[in-house]
Amino acid sequence: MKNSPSLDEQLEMHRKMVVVRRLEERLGELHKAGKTRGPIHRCDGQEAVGIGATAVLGASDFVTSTHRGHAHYIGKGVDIRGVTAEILGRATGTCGGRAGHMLIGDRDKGMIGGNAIVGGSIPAATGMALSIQVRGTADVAMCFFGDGAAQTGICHESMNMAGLWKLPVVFILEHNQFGLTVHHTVQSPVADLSLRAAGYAMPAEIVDGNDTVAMYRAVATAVERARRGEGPTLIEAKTYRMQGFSTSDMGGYQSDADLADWNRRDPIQVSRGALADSVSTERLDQIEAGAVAEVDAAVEEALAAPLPTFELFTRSSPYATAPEAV
Amino acid sequence: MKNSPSLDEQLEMHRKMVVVRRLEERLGELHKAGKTRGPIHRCDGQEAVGIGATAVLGASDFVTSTHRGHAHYIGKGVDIRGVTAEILGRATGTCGGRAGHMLIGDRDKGMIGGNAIVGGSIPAATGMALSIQVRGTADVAMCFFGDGAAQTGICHESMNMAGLWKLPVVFILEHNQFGLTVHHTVQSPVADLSLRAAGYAMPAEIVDGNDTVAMYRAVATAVERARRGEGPTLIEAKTYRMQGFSTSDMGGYQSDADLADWNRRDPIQVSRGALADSVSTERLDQIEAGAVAEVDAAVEEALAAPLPTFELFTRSSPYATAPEAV
Amino acid sequence: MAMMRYAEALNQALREEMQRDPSVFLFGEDIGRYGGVFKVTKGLMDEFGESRVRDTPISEQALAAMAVTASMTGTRPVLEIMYADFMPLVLDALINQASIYEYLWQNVTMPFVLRTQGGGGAGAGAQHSKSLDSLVAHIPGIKVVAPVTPADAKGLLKSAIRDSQPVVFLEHKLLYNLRDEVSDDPELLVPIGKAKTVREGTDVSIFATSRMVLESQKAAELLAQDGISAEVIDLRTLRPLDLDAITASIAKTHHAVVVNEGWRFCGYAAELSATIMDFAFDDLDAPVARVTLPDMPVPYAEPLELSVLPNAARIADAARATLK
Amino acid sequence: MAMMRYAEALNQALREEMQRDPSVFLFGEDIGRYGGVFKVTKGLMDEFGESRVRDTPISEQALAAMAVTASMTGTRPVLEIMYADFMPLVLDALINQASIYEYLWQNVTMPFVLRTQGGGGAGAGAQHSKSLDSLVAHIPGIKVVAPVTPADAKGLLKSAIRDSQPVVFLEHKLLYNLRDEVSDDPELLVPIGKAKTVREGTDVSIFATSRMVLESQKAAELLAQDGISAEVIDLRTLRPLDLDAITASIAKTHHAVVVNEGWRFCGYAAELSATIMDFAFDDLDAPVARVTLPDMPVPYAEPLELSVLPNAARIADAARATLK
Ligand SMILES: Cc1ncc(C[n+]2csc(CCOP(=O)(O)OP(=O)(O)O)c2C)c(N)n1
Ligand SMILES: Cc1ncc(C[n+]2csc(CCOP(=O)(O)OP(=O)(O)O)c2C)c(N)n1
Ligand SMILES: [Mg+2]
Ligand SMILES: [Mg+2]
Repeated sequence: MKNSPSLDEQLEMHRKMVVVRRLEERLGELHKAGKTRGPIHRCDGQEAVGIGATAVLGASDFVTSTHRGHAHYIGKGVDIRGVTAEILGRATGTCGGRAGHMLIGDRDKGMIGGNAIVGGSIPAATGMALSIQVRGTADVAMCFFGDGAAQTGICHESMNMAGLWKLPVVFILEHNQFGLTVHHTVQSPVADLSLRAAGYAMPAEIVDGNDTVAMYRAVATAVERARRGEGPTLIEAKTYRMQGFSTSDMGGYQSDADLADWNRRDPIQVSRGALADSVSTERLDQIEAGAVAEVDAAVEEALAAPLPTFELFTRSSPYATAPEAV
Repeated sequence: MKNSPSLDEQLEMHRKMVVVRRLEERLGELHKAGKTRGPIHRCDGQEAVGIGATAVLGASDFVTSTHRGHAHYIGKGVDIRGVTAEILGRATGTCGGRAGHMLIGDRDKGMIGGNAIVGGSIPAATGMALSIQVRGTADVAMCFFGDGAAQTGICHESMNMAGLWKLPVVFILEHNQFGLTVHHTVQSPVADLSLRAAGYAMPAEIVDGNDTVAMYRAVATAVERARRGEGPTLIEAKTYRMQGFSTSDMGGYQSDADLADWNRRDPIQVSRGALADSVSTERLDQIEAGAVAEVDAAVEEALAAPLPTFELFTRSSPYATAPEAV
Repeated sequence: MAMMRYAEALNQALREEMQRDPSVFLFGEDIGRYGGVFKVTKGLMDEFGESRVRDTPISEQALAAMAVTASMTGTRPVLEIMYADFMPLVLDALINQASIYEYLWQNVTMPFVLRTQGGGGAGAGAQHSKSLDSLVAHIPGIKVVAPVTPADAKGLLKSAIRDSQPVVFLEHKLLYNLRDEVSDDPELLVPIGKAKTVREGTDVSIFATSRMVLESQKAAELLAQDGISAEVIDLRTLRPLDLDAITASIAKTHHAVVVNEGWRFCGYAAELSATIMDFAFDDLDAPVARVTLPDMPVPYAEPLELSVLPNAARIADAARATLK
Repeated sequence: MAMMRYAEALNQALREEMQRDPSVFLFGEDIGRYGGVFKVTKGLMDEFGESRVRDTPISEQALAAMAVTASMTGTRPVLEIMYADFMPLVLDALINQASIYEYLWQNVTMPFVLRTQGGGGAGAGAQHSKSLDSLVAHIPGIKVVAPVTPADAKGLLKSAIRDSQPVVFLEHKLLYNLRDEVSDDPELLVPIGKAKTVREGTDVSIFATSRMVLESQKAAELLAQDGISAEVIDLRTLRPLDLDAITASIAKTHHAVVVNEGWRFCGYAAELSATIMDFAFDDLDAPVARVTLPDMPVPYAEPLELSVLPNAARIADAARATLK
């Protein structure tokens, strides 16, 4: 089938999903043990969206993310050790502990970056696509955003310009049914938000967001279109958030039936099923065990790493208010 | 035909269009004579949109307008003498000369009001519709906004909420082909902006914006729907701005062919044509002459009126920064 | 009188005002079914229904603009903006809309309240920890309050809801669990524009709002150990300012420290310093000391965040410096 | 050297920088075919094409956010926001985006310029006449400049475009037609962060930016008639401030007037007053006088608007009052 991932790519996506899942689970435990700081937004159940979409990209492509970015970070190649240490506020984190889990950025990997202003990832990628177009390279920019973020004004403004200027950007709407605790039916009168793409003369596709292979195929088509100068695409990935909004969410509004339903379509199980014909169970178990061990090592390393120490800016800092002030 | 205006209503719309046209022409002359202040946004050629749409409303309905609001003000019943004096910055103006032509508001007439932040009229009417829904009356709110304003984020946010909550609001998109000097094709990749209404589960209709009767019919249907609690409607009125963006516009970007084309469809001539079978030429001439005389009198009166004088606020003013400050 | 948390006091104020006046309604993200991420609106949707307590889409810009015009047309909306960091999204509604109509049109009133919460100390990072007080306090025609006690939270929120002008109501994420006595008299209002002396002193005046009042009180304890008598004034209202309370205290102490959790440059503390310059210069024996966040983003990791937030030690140091 | 209008000087700066550096591009409403509503970008689309000079939809919020990330990824965008009154729409991009990344990520730079114009005097009404300087000057990591002469306009705009940090470039609608000598040396830059003494004096220091420098110069003339020697300092840069220039002047005159066309409360003049309190209190013989717009919307009618705008007479009065 057109744009299908190679077996190696599929296995790598599988491995990365397990990395992310393990990270989320460990963060859940660490939170319960009082070892995390601030709210943490897990993406259990949604891994295939971020991992599948980023698998298509090259090193010089750009990705912008949200408050729920762990799969996007790992998908775009940010080091799991740096990510883990950053989430745990360590000096060894990707951003030295300054940013925290919602704002991880890694310029060298093209992941710039997490964004906890809902909707913020959308103009961010659109602006990068503008830069790509002005400079005339064949790169693309990709943003992830939620069904909640789709209701922000900046989403409309960005998509209109992307469609108008045929910018090389791929919009990945990660439709996990909720914006914070509020169900999508209470946020928008239309269930399939991708129908709005027509208003920007932009093609759109609804994709099973729990299937890395489906994500890969749809995104690959969109990326090719963008690289050819034919403009943006909106991919609406239907998925479900299996955990609370964040570690401080007291829950109570997700139905058991929905949870059970989506649990049956766990993206890691879907991926295992798809690989079953080509790869032995042992090989898959081995890959998964490797992923788990990698995360566990990253967690231990981060917990043992030093906390950052504060240094006040000097007058040469961009934050100085006066050239001579300290 | 359903929701057609009565002959009296049609004549009144005709009269009001002539009032607005005469006002615009006089303002053009006064500007050339150096007797106006700041940029003035004329709506020559677009009168049928504002006059036709507001003709449907009752006194307790609300209207919000733009920087180009003269037809909306007159349509909603604001006194031409107050409007003229306000535009000319007189103490006798609707707002005592404080507001100027872009920001005229008249609470008693339900015109609140002009808004020179592009897009600002849209949430303004939506908020009034929310108030109506919370209070449970059968009023409606109506906003006018341009094809340029349709690209603002706040338009998206407002329409989504209006569709979601089925608010009693009628959105009148006054598509005059330009946002300031920029043609609509350079602002949006879609020509018919009303196709976006589907993204808010909202009905939409494209209407000949140079025909008061067509406007009246479409808006009457929308207003009835809103009063029945069935939610918002988007009316896209196709029209054309026959003058520059404002009195300071140096022009040069509107094609002669387009101007000639739209001139043939001048809304006042369209209206005359529609009335020709039922009303004598003499009667129409008489109505028009009356309208012209009314405006001319308002202009003379305003020019003779005193300029406002400034009084600094006292501590009881809402603008005081300290209860005891002067 | 009853002991209750700051969040509960706010909840009680909302409930009482909604019971009293059917034109009061609430809207905001997650405030309905869930009861608000800080639980301030808990139970209110059940009591008052889905029309008067609305969960909204994530659309701060339009929501704020809608509050303005809903308030002009017969209702008293109370809008919750989840974090003060999102205030930039509502500033057009405040600066270009709410601020102008009372002057331009005069016969309109805009009785709406915009509640939000800001501040650091919870590890929420650079986009969820800011105090942007001066952005809103800069706007003519908008009142701004920031209570620190549960009783003031209740009394000021009730005053804000009954006020005919727009009021921005600033809460603090670290205050919601603070417990204290709160009156159950539904007519007990705390007036907007009146400061409160929370500790009397003679050597130096410390002016603060919101959580910084607590740090200032701790600073006064530290200073007392050194034999320095600090007066702590909880301004409660950022705009309009209680000038009399400020000048009277400085007339007594001749030294002033102004504390604000926001940035220093063009921040709210700058206005306090300039106001004191305007109205109490001759009484000053030393320059007013500003204690604020440094001009930088709020960092995430605990040691970094704690290093930048204004606290009792830094306030006490500043007070000592003015007395040198 | 050539005589040219302020708008032409800006145009020349843009043209030269675009010729020098292909990564510089312009976008904004009506800047292309029409050449900008104040004609600053006239002829540039013809010279540099539609990719590097873009007319945009009316979408300030996204445009500003796009400037931030375009600047992170290899280009130097110059965005025009038509009126400073619309700055609230871009504040999220500045406060929650541009302000934080240099600290959080460190290995990114954000070399973008946001040009806008503000101020009153043209009868443009409450939504098109504001100076909102303090809103942007409050933001860490953003430089803010506001030149008054054509030469400084050119030199500072070129510096801004070459800077690796975000720069907000504040113009004034009443300055565009001001004519003066401008250098045609394409390497002549005016440094950001350096004030300029435009008139030497010994009795009182007047600090201003943008059009208020002209009013301050006129005020100095009025004062000279009374035998008062006023020093006028054009700060040119609002952030980072040239502290040395401020303190040196006050050390000489012992009296200060700070002028800003924006609102008073929490306005830019408050920061100047507080800064002087911080760094020059002992040199002051009288409180710093603030001359600003009153805290109210800018009215439309000429006599009203002229009554509220700060002008030479009010500045001179304030200077005299400090010398009483
Ligand atoms: C502008 C803004 N408004 C509100 C919030 C608070 N908030 C954080 S995440 C969130 C829900 C976002 O929903 P969605 O976009 O669907 O992302 P999801 O959490 O489902 O991944 C909200 C309301 C915010 N961070 N930014
Ligand atoms: C937020 C904002 N951005 C830009 C402007 C400047 N401006 C005033 S009118 C206008 C064009 C509006 O176009 P449209 O909505 O189509 O209205 P029209 O002028 O055609 O009636 C622009 C860009 C503004 N007033 N407000
Ligand atoms: Mg979601
Ligand atoms: Mg238009």
